[in-house]
Parts: sequence; C-alpha cells; structure tokens
Amino acid sequence: MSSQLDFEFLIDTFFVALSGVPIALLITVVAMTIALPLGFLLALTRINRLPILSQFSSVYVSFVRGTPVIVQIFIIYNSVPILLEEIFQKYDVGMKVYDVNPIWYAFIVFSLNTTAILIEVFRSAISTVSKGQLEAAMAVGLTTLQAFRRIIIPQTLVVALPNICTATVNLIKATSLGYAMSLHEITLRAQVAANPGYNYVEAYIDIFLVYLIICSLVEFLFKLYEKRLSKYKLVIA
Amino acid sequence: ADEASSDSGVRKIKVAYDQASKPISWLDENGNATGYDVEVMKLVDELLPDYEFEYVGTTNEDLLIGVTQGKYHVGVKNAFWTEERTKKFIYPEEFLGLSSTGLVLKKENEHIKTLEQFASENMTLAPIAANNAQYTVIDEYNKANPDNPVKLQAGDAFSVDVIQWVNEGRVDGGVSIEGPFEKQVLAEDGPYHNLVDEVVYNEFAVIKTWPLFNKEEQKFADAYDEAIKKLKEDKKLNELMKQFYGRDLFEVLEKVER
Amino acid sequence: MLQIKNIHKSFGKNQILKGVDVQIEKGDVTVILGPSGSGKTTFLRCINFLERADEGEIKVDNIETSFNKARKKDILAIRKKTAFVFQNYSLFNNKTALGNVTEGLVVGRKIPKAKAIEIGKQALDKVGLSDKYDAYPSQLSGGQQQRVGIARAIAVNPDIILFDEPTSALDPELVGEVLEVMRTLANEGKTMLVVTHEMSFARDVANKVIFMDDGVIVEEGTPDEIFAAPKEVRTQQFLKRILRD
Amino acid sequence: MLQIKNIHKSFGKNQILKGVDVQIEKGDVTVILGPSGSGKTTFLRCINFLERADEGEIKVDNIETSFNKARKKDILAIRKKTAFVFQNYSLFNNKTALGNVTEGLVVGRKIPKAKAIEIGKQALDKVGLSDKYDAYPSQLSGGQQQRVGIARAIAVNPDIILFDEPTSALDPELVGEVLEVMRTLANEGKTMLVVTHEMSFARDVANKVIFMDDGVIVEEGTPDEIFAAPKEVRTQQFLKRILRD
Amino acid sequence: MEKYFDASYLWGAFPMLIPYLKVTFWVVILTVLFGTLLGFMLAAMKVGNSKIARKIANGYTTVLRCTPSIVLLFLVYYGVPALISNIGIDINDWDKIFFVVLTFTLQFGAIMSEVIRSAYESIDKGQFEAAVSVGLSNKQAYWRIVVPQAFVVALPNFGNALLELMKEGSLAYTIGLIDVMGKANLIIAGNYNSHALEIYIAISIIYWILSIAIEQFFSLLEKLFSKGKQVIKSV
Ligand SMILES: Nc1ncnc2c1ncn2[C@@H]1O[C@H](COP(=O)(O)OP(=O)(O)OP(=O)(O)O)[C@@H](O)[C@H]1O
Ligand SMILES: Nc1ncnc2c1ncn2[C@@H]1O[C@H](COP(=O)(O)OP(=O)(O)OP(=O)(O)O)[C@@H](O)[C@H]1O
Ligand SMILES: [Mg+2]
Ligand SMILES: [Mg+2]
Repeated sequence: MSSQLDFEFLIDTFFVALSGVPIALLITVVAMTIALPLGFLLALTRINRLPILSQFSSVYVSFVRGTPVIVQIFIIYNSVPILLEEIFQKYDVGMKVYDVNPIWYAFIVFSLNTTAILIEVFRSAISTVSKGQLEAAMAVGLTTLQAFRRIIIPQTLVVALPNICTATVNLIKATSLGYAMSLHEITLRAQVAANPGYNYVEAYIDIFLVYLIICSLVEFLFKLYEKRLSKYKLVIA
Repeated sequence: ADEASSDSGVRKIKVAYDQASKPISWLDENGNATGYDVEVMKLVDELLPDYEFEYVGTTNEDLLIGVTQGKYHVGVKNAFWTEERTKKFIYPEEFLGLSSTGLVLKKENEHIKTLEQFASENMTLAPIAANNAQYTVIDEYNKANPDNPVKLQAGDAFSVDVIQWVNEGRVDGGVSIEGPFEKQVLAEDGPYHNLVDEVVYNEFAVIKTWPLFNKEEQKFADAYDEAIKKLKEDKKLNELMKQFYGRDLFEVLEKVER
Repeated sequence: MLQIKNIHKSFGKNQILKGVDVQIEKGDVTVILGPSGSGKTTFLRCINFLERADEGEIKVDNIETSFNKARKKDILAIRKKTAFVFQNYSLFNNKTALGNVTEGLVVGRKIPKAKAIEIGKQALDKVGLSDKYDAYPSQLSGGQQQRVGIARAIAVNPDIILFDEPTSALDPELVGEVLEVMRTLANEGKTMLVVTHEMSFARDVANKVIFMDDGVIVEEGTPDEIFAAPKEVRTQQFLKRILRD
Repeated sequence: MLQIKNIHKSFGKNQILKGVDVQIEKGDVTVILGPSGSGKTTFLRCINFLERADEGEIKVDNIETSFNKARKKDILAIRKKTAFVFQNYSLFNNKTALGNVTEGLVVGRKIPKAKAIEIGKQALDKVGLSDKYDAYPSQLSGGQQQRVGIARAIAVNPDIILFDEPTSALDPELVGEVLEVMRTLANEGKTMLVVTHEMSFARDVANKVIFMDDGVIVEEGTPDEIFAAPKEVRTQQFLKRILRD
Repeated sequence: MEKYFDASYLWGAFPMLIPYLKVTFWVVILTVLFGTLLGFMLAAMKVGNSKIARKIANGYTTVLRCTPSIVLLFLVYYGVPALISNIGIDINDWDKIFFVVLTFTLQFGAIMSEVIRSAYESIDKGQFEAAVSVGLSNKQAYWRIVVPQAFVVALPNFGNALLELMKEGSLAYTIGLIDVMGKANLIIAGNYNSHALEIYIAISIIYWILSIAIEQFFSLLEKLFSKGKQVIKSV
C-alpha cells in the first residue's frame, strides 16, 4: 500500500481500538457461557429427535444461522423496544425501555447466534463418540448426567474444539456489529477516531492488528486445551 | 494510476460516490448513478474534454480508502472540510455543494433552534454513523463547548431511522440534513408524510461540501475548479439544488461559516 | 437375587429374544452357552438396560419393575447393583487404565478418591496389570484392554457381575488367571452371570448352565446334567462339536 | 516367502520388539504363541507396515526392503500380497458386511464389481454369514463381526494371511468352523501366520510354532517339539498352565 | 405499531431483491468450490508429516481466521492489484466479484481446513489400517473409507461455514458489489432510510428460506452418508 501513512495517528488509534477489547470480550464471554451448555443440550435433543424440542430447535437454528446478524440486530433493536414500550404502557410499568443499555441486546443476539452455531458443532462431535462409551459408563453406575460430564463430553470436546474455536473467533469479530447498537467496541472506536481526518486506512490497520492479537491469543489457548484433552488419542498417521 | 490515459489523450477518471445517500448521491433503481453530487460532476465532465468520468458506486469507507490509495481519482460523499482531512486529500478551491444540517424534533420541541439549546435542555440525540459528516459537526460543537455538550453517540446509518426514533420518543432529537427530511416528510408522497404534523426540522447550519481528490490529482483538481466556477456563474448548480433538495441553498451562502 | 420373566426384544423385524426366563440366587454362578448370534449379548445388555427390552419383568434384590416401564431411578439402582464386562471391552478412551477402574467408584459410588485409587490398583493388580496403571486404552494390547474391563467390573464390588465373554482376547495363560479370579469371586459368594465359551470354567465353577439358541432357552440345568446328559438334540449337537477338540 | 530379520520396535521408551527373526516358506502355517503384551500384535502390524518398525529387514516373495527405509511402492506391494485379520475386527463402519469384503477386491485389486460380489458372498458363506450380507457392523454381534473380518481377509486371496487371534470372539462351535476354514486354506497351500491361543489348532495344523515373550522369540520348532518337549523354562511354564485345563 | 409498519414495503421488496440473489449465489458457489479445495490442502498440510508445512498451514489459518472479513476485503481489493502491478499487470479494473470471491476463498479455506481436520481426526485409526491391509493404497483408503466417514462428521460444520459465507457475502456491498443484502441497503437508502424494518424483514425471509433449503439438502446428505452409524442416544 502506497501513500503516506499517518504513523502518529496509527499508534494513537491502536490504543483507542484496544480500549474496545474489554467490551468485545465481555460479549464473547457472556455469549459463550450461555451458548456452550445450551448448544450441547439442544444438540442432544436433535440427535434424539425429541418431538417438540427438536422441531423448535431446528426452526430456531435455520433462522438464526440463516439470517445475517446485522439484520437480527436491526429487527430486535428496532422492534423489541416498540413492543415493550406498548406493553409497559399498558401495564403501567414504570421503566423506560430506551434506557436499557444496548449491551443487553448484544448479549441476547450473540448468545442466540452462537447457540445455533454450537448446536451443529456439537451434533457432529457427539456422533463421533461411540455408543459403547455411554453404555460402559452407565454400566459402572454413572448417571446419564455423570456419564456425559466425565466420559462423553471430554471426548466430544476433542472433536468439537477446532470448530468451537472458529465459532469463538467469529464471535469476537462479529461483536464489531455492535456498532449498530452504538456499542463502543473495537471497530466503532477506531472508526470514530478516523472520521475527523478520514484516516480510514490507518484505522483499518489498527482494527486488523487488534483483532489479530486477541483472536490469535484465543486460538492459542484453544490449541493448548485441545492438546491436553486429546492426549489419549491415536490419530491416523 | 496516472498512466491510465488512453491514446486519444482523453484521461479516464474514476469518480467514486456513496451509492446509498439519497438525494446527495445514490444508485437508482435502473442502476444509474445520480444525486446532486453526481449530477454536478456530470456537468463538470461535460466542461472538461480532456477527461472522461466513470462513476463507481460504493460505500463511505471504501470511497475514502479508495481515493486515498488512488484506486479512485476523486470521490463525492457530501464531505465537509476539516483541517486534518487536508493531509489525506486534496480539497479544491471551489466547493461542490451546500448542505443544510438541522435537528429533527417533536412538534412540541419546536422552539429548540440551536445545538446550545438542545444541549442545555439535556436532550438525547439519535446515534450518528461514525463516518458521517454530521458526526463531525456535533463533535466539533462539543469540543468548542465543553461545558455544554450534546450527548453524542456513534452508531449505524441503517439501524437508525431518525424520524421514527424521534417520533417514537426513543430519542428527543436527531441530526439530519434537509434533503431527506423534505423528501420523507414534507413531500406529499413521502413515506413519512403521515408524520408531517408530529415532527419538525430546525436548521442550525448550512455547510459547504467538497469533492475529495487523491493527493496526486492536483492538476485534475485545478481543472475541476475551472469548470465548477463556470457552472456556478451559469447558475447551473442552483437548479440542481432545487431539483434534489427542493430548495436553493445558495440563497443563504453569505451566512455559511465553513 | 435376580429374576427375569418373559423377556422379549426385537431389532426392527428381527426378534432376538423370544421370551426368556431366568432365576438366579445369591451366590449362583450361571453360565450361558450358545452359538454366535443367539442373543446372549443382547440378553445381558437388556438386564442392564443398555438395551430396552420390549416386554418382560425384572427383579434385582428388592427392586422389581418391568422392562418397558422401568423408571430412571430403578434403572440406576439396578446398574449400581450390577457390573458389566463388555465383549468388546468398551473402555473409556479418555481415561487411563486406573481412571477406567476408579471412575465408577469415585463418581458413581462417591468413594473418596484416595480410597478409590487404592481399590483400583488392587483390582488391576489382580488381573496382572500392575505396570499399566497410567496407560490409555489406545496404548494397551487387546488382552490388556480386556483385563482392564474385568478390573473395572470387579472394583465396584457389585452384587451381580455380568460377564460377556471375558476371556475371549486372552492368551490361555491369562485365561487361566482370569478364570482363577472369577473362581475366587465365586468362592467369595459373588453372584455371576457369565457368557463364555470356556467349557472348563462352566464345568468346574458354574452351578447352573443355560443353553440358548435363537432367542430362547433350549435347555438348562447343572453342569453335570448339561454336559453329561443333554436332553435336547440342539444341545447335543452343540456340545458334540465343542467337545470334539 | 516371508523373511524377517532383526526387527526392533519401541513405543516411546518401551522396547516392544527386541530383535525378532522369522523365516516362513510357502505353504507354512506358523503359529505364534505368547502371553498378553508380549508383542505378538505389534509384530504382525509391523509386517504389514501398520506400525513402522525402527530397525530390521523384510523380504516378501521378491520384494526386499528394510523397515525404516521402505518406500510407498514396496509397502503397497507387500500389503497386496498379504491380508490381515484384526484382533478387534476393525470393520469399515460405513460398509455392509458384503461391502467390507468386496472393498479390497474392487478398489485394491480392480476386480469387476459383479465378480467381486460373487467372491465376497462365497467368502461370507464360508464363515457362515449368508444371511448378513447387508448388515452394517453396528448391527452384528461380536462373533459375526470377527467372521466378517476373516471373510474380508480370505476374499482377497493373498499369498500370506496374518491372523491376529481370529477366533477370540467366537463360540466354540464357530471356532471349530473357522478353524476348519483355516485348515482348508492350509491344505490349499496358503501361507499363514497366526497368533492364536487355540492349542488344538497349533498342534493339528501348524507346521511351526513360535513362542514369544517380552519381545523376543524364546523358542521355536515343530508343534511336536514345542508341545512335547519344550526346552526353555519359560515355555514349559506357559504350556503347563495352558494344558492343565 | 400499525403507524410504523407498512406491509406494502415488505411485499414490494421481494421482486426488487430476488434478481440480486444471482450475485449472492455466484459468490457462494465459487467460494465454496475454491475455498473447499484450499481447505483440503491446508488440512492435509496440518495432519501431514512435514513440520514446515504444518507450521505454514497453522499460521495461515490463524491469520486468516483472525482477520475481520472487511479488513481482508480491503487488503485484497487494494493490496492484490498493488502487488500484481509490480509484474506489470493492471487488474484494478477487473470485476469486483473477482476480489470478493478471492477474499472469501482465502477465508473459507482457513475455516474449512479446521472443519476437515477435526472430522478427519475423529475417525478411528483402525479404519485406515484395515483399508490398507486389504490392499488399498493410502489414497484409496482415505477416499473410500476415511473420507466418507469424516464427511458425515464434517457436514454440520460445513453447513455452518456455508451459511456464514452466504451472509458474509453481503460484505461485497462494501466495495460496491451488490448482492441481495446490498440491494436491501439500496432500497432503504432509496426510501431515505425509512421503513428499513420492513425491508429487513423481507430480506430475512429470503435468507431464511435459503437456509432452510440448504439445511434440507445437508440433512439429506447426512442421511445418505451416515448409514451404518450408531450414535449416542441418551436413554
Ligand atoms: N443394533 C442391532 N440392530 C440389528 N440387529 C442387531 C443389533 N444388535 C444385534 N443384532 C442382531 O441380534 C442377534 C443377536 O446378537 P447378540 O450380540 O446378542 O449375539 P450373541 O449371542 O452375543 O453372539 P456372539 O457370541 O457372536 O457375540 C444377531 O443376529 C445380531 O445380528
Ligand atoms: N501405541 C502404543 N503406545 C504405547 N504402548 C503400546 C502401544 N501399542 C502397544 N503397546 C504396548 O506394547 C506391548 C505389546 O502389545 P501387543 O499388542 O503387541 O501385545 P500382544 O502380544 O498382541 O498381546 P495380546 O495377546 O494381549 O493381544 C503392550 O505392553 C502394550 O501395552
Ligand atoms: Mg455377543
Ligand atoms: Mg494382541
């Protein structure tokens, strides 16, 4: 890339962008905390074809996975408050809908999305663990819950981890869509800084660097964990 | 990119424009570039036989990066002038257009005419896209009035429907430029004409807008200056302004501060 | 101790178990013989609810229920009273040999970890795996895996042990040893239900032999009755071929 | 036919094979005996390059190479001349019984599909699985799976068959049948290397018995020599315990 | 609510949006094709024996996965022509779809490489061994025995990646390539940013239908390929 980069701006804005990391990570952590168990459970309902739940989860998955997050944000951000406002007025709830911190919307949207992704991740991973493992666990007197926690999930995780990692990294990047809700995360901060001088090239370099750093860190942690979990495994050489 | 000239000596110029900024510039249903900024550039093109313009529709960010990088030679996006921006782009001598900026308010708040008033009544403002010129205007006001700032929030152009938000009471006011308000609310066939008695537009500033030239396009920028001067003398721009904004802003030119 | 009545089980259209009744008293060592595919494994699996039988009743100790109606609580209770040695080992892939053995103790039966490890090591020692505590299943030979499976079953000290061909992957030397372990268990009064092809074990240790074919019990009796004077033609055939060697 | 010299193999620090030499002539039926964990499976796996031995040479027919230097081409050629019956069956999960058997014919050896199916069915018939052509491994009993594994090996009509405990999961009746199949193969002049605990098979069919322990060959000879007059103390011990039954 | 919501905008949007699906489809199809190939190559490098290849593939995955799509798009749109102009070819004027597909291919490859690797590693080693032992070459063993089983494991994650791609494709709009999502934005802009909700609902209905169709196709594939598989059912 040619032209004069404004290095001073580049460096200053790097830290501006960096200051958006906590909010991005907060959303990521909250969404993951909700989505991991929920995704696993719903994956089971799909595998077991539990009547109502599995239909519900498949409709849910197809919608949430299928439509752009930005559209979901838009719809939720624009219609939920209107609906709530009407309800609040009707029942005289003394709360202002529009005072709700937009981060709550972010939590909801991103949790719903990540859950849908993880359902599929887990569905494929669970199917790689042989049935005998569950049977053996139950035969030594573990409850189903214990069997899953101690035997099935650890083996499932090994297969799922690379894809959970992808999902996490995607989630961190997707939090940038929070700008649509005025969430001051990484991208928005950098763009705001870029506007007065139109330093967009520098801003995007900073955005790039910040995401690269946090995402590779996250990826590194995942790799470590994967190694630890999979030490029992012999893979096709 | 300078070598892009063809054998005939006519140089191809890529004009980038914001394709979703009606009525300033947009890509219409038939896939043609139009809007005030674009139409002005078309007139400029006619006056410059050595240049041939090609219009590239794109987004704000890409326009800015593309012009910086020389992929596009010039860009129009209702851009305001700031000192810092002159480091990145060539601003020509002559401005391209004028933009009326104002507050969209509920009818009951009609009395608020300035940002000072708005700020002192402690009202909330709809988020403004960070790459939007209006953001800069408010931001500059805030820097100038640190003891009485407007509550400024960056957001997204598409997720914020200013008129709706104000009408719903989700915010007390929003910044808008006159053209869209005119077309949405005041026009008989406007999508929000039903709100014509609910919301008002109070102008607080008229601002010059500029085309942005790539740093190496000084010669082209000079040629532009020549052409646009002529267009202004011929009152061509006044007509376009009426056509796209429904009002000739040149009437208030002497009051324009920047 | 264990009583099963009229158990039926089909896979799709294939009826595998066609009404089997078994009654086992405390301290009994019952051997099930039968050709491949006759439903022996399926029978054991149904007892432990690893497979849901379609019909029939089961009574273990004081727990009495029917196969198709049994509730979670009953199933768990029955599983806690039994242990299962799988034909294909089914070790926990993600646990070491010792982990495999202690899992049921620590988690299933809430025995303190230190104590569980002690019991686990003893069980592994009993099957001759003192040097493989920390090996994962993928690092064990077939016979070693099978022995871990046996150790896992005996470690939980169940009322009844269900063995599904516990010596199939073992060399004769070890077969001897493992049968010795089982003999000891028998002498300790442990109740066992064993699918096996080891005639000598059946003859010496069992006090009851069941011959199964095609989903029904063809004949049952004491080892002497079955081996010396089988009544049914099918049993005679089966034994003739085996004992020829 | 098959000659192996000085094969060494370690897993990490554990030396499993410590210099084994074996020489097998065409038509030989060689039985490998030995306690669990002595390295029998590892030895067979190394011959088939499923495990890379650290050291040693191998000669199969006219192919001669060393274990650590063998090229892809040699390995494939050796594998085409051999077949392997796995201790834990290792059937293709995604293929039916018939698919398991024909895979090596159609893909590995380019035999026309129709012909392959014919051969495959014959092989399955031979091991008594005429009614299970279309069953997937997960729908087969342990013994049935093992028999599919055997059918899969004999179907490709290899020069040498490596058997790793081919009868471990079978009931005695079937053991007899499978051993009969192997006996037939032996009579047809097939070369076989068999890890087994079936003494009767070793005695009747083998013309050579190798006793392995702890990664070395302790003793080898004709069945008569080994069973009637073992020289080594370790062999005597092992046999004594086995033959007691 | 009626005051804000005007369904005629919703219905009116469909005929305008649907023609632009073509662009979405092209971007997705080309990207899936090239990206999956790239993913295979990277996955092979990751599980192969060469340490250097593994390092390269892992590094590539890290960087590409961690780069926000929009940044990558700019890098490709501006960086690649700059690089190529060094050898005297000007590709600045190439169709924008080229840069979009290139961007997503680079990224999709990285994601698919992890999908493929995890699926591959989940298949028991014995399957491969059994295949080579009956005389299949390594390649045949992979393609006939390992890959079909790994494929089933990969499918749901492949579906995730595909749907993700379909949606991300709308980023093409950033550089002015207009797909359905881009068109939706233009329609909204054409209405002076009003009635965006109706347009967005229309676009989500279109995407939803697409995603259902894709899912149906995938579950069909899954059924087809998971014969003989027994999965865990919690009793
Ligand atoms: N999940 C299943 N689906 C369909 N058929 C099955 C399934 N499991 C077992 N079978 C069939 O049920 C029959 C009995 O199987 P089972 O495993 O009980 O036999 P077994 O007596 O234990 O034989 P072996 O001695 O060979 O282990 C077999 O014919 C088998 O093919
Ligand atoms: N992948 C591995 N990693 C580490 N150790 C291994 C591995 N595979 C086998 N071993 C060890 O190598 C030794 C020999 O194993 P092998 O499978 O060859 O025994 P075997 O003679 O076939 O025994 P069995 O009769 O029980 O099948 C065992 O002690 C086993 O624990
Ligand atoms: Mg069985
Ligand atoms: Mg072995």
